[in-house]
Order: sequence, then C-alpha cells, then structure tokens
Amino acid sequence: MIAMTNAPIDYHALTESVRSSQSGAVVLFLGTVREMTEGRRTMALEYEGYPQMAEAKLAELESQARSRWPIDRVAIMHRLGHLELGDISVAIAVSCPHRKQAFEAGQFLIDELKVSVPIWKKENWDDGTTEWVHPN
Amino acid sequence: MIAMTNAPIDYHALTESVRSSQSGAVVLFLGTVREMTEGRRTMALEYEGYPQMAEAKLAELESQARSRWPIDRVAIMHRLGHLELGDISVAIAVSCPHRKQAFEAGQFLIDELKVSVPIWKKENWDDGTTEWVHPN
Amino acid sequence: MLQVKLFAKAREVVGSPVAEVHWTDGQTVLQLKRVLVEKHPDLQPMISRLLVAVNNDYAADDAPIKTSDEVACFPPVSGG
Amino acid sequence: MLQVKLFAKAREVVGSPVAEVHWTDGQTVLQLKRVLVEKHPDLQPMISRLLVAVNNDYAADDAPIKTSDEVACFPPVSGG
Repeated sequence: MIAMTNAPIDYHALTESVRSSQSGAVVLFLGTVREMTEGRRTMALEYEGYPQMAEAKLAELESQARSRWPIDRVAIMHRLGHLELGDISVAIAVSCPHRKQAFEAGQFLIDELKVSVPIWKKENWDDGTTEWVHPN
Repeated sequence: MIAMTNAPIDYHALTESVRSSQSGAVVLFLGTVREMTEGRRTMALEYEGYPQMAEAKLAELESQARSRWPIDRVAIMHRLGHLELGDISVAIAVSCPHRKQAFEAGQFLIDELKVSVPIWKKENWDDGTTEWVHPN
Repeated sequence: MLQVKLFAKAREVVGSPVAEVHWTDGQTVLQLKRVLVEKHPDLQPMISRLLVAVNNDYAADDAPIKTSDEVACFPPVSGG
Repeated sequence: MLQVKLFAKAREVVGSPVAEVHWTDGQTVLQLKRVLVEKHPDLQPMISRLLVAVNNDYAADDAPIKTSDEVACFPPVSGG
C-alpha cells in the first residue's frame, strides 16, 4: 500500500497491514518533525507533493526493494500539508522472514524516498522566515 | 521503558512513548511468530524468561546503545508465555535525531537481545513434538 | 501549448501551479527550461537545479517532449 | 544450602524451577555445574552448554559463589 495523505498518518493501521505469520520481522520507520536543525528552531513544516508521480516513484522503489530482499508486505504513507512539531511526515512498514532483511529494506526505502520521490518541504523558522528545503 | 509481559504487546503505546519533537526518526522493530522455519511448520511458541535478569541485561544494552548513538528515548518489551502464529514476541522502539542512528540502534538492540537476554523459546511443531530452541 | 506543472519554489516564483508555453513536439527538456526562464525570469537563479519530469519519470536534458505528455518542473526533492 | 533457579530445558530436565545443593561459600561456578549434574544426571548431556548467572550477570567458571548470591542456571538463550 502506497499513499499520500493530508490527514495524520495512522501508523498503527499501517503496521498491522504488513504483519503476517509468514514473516518473523516487521520494521517500521517514522519520520517526525524535529524542532532543532543545525541550531535553528522549526515552528512548523509545509509539505508539498506531486502525488501522481510520487506514488509511481514509490511503486518503483518497492519493486527495487523486492528484487533485493525477500519482502512479504510493504506499506508507505507520506503526509502533505501543514505539520506541527512532532507530527509524522512519513511512515514505512516492511515485513520479512528475518530481521536483517527488514531493517535493510526499511532503510533502503526511506533513503531512496528522500532522493527520488517528488515531495518538498518548506521550513517555518522561529524568526518568522520560511525557506524551501532543497538539498544540494 | 523496559518490561516483560504476559499480555499482548501494545506496540502502538510503546512507539508513542518514544516520540518527541527532539527526534526526527523513530524505528520500531517487531518480532513475530513465523509459521515456517527451515521447512518445518510451527503451531505455537512458549517463551520462558528470567525477568529480573532479563530487565537488568536490557538496561545494560540500553546503556551500551546510548554510548554509541545519540538516542532520545528507548522502549523494549518482551512477551512471555504462550504465543500463537503472528503474535508479537518482542517490540523495540528507538527515537533519534536522524534516521541512520535510529536504524543502527534498533538493530543493535534486537541483535544483542538475542545473544544475552535470558529468555528461551520452545517450539510446538505441527507433528506434535516440542523442542527448546538453543542456538549453538 | 504545453502545460507544465510547477511545484515548491518553482511554483512560488512563477506564482501559479501551471505554466503554459508555446511548444513544438520534439523540442527537448533543455529547451523547455530555457523557454520557462525566458517567460518567468524569476526562475533564472534556480535554473541549474530545475528538474523536469515527463509522464511521471525524470527526463534528461535531451529528452523530447510532446504537448500530450504530462510534464512537470520542480527543484530537487526534500521529502521524508 | 544454595538455591539455584533453573530455566527452560534445565528446569524441565530437573523437573523443578529450583535446585537446592549443599554449598560452601567460595566454591566456584564450575563446581556448581558438577554438583548439579551429580544430583540431576539428566543434566549431563547439556553440561557443556549450561550457563550460570550470579546476581543477574553471567559468571565465568572460576567465579566464586556465596549462598547469599542470587544464582541461576540455564541453557543458551533464544529470545527475540
């Protein structure tokens, strides 16, 4: 299951969706809005996405991950819109027969999501300025 | 928070307990009862623990992890008693500022738990036999 | 005319989620970037970092574009 | 007397969660294993793999034990 959403992410339901008796390991990753970034204080974040392409890219990433690890089930959800401190921006759940596979696949998915999935974040700093985050 | 329990593990509450706006990443690991192990079919598992020493060992592992990664919060819960297929035997949740730290710390904790925490599992195979699992 | 979806800072700078440009089928991604900057000079400072997606996939500078393609232009991604 | 908690297969083989053995303070972990096997011969096949914990920590074969210590004996762990 791959989806973009404007509502808070129900990571409990997401995690339940990947559990199965074929798998001995589930890894869940949550990205959450952190207050401090290199000494600057965040008040909130805005996420903007290109949902159609984002879902296509995430489906590609799932295929790549499945070709490398014996994945049972995967669920990925990314939130868009206004997020407050501590809110969950992304949740990735993976189940595999064994734990090493699940950790590696989960880390691969979030690493690659950050590189290739068309979603952008705008910082609202505590000095009142805003700034699109565009990694070099 | 470190605990042994005979009740089903509420990994949602466990995960909520490690979330914080100081951390951008949460990793949750769930160990679940897998049906097939090297071609044999499991019907159920019994977990037995030495709770007092298990909690002491887990506290040591938490300290070791904190000396290696900038961990914000950790929660570990291991279930004891009779578990059915798909049930959660162990849940480990870790929050860190950045994702790589959270993945590494989570994997360290489950790897070390399996090596040094006094808990034992007994297989109930589908041929009616039972067998204590004692890794070599 | 070619419809180009814009996102993030590219959208903000242009002031609209879509840019419309005159187009001849077969012109390339690189030509699209030039046309966009000509029409919206505020994109100039970010041109070297602009990405173009054609039909939901990243497209290289020499990839041709047709007016029937789904086309988007945006800065490097920063989700997660 | 020294009380020794037993777990998993060691508990099953002995048929009790606790073994009581005659003890002189200062005797070692290795001596405890020998005494346990003497009293419970069914432990013999697993003696090379038996672990002993003293006061909630793994203890080496040459570690001394007092009757006031919290002592446990069990096979290699298999949790998770």
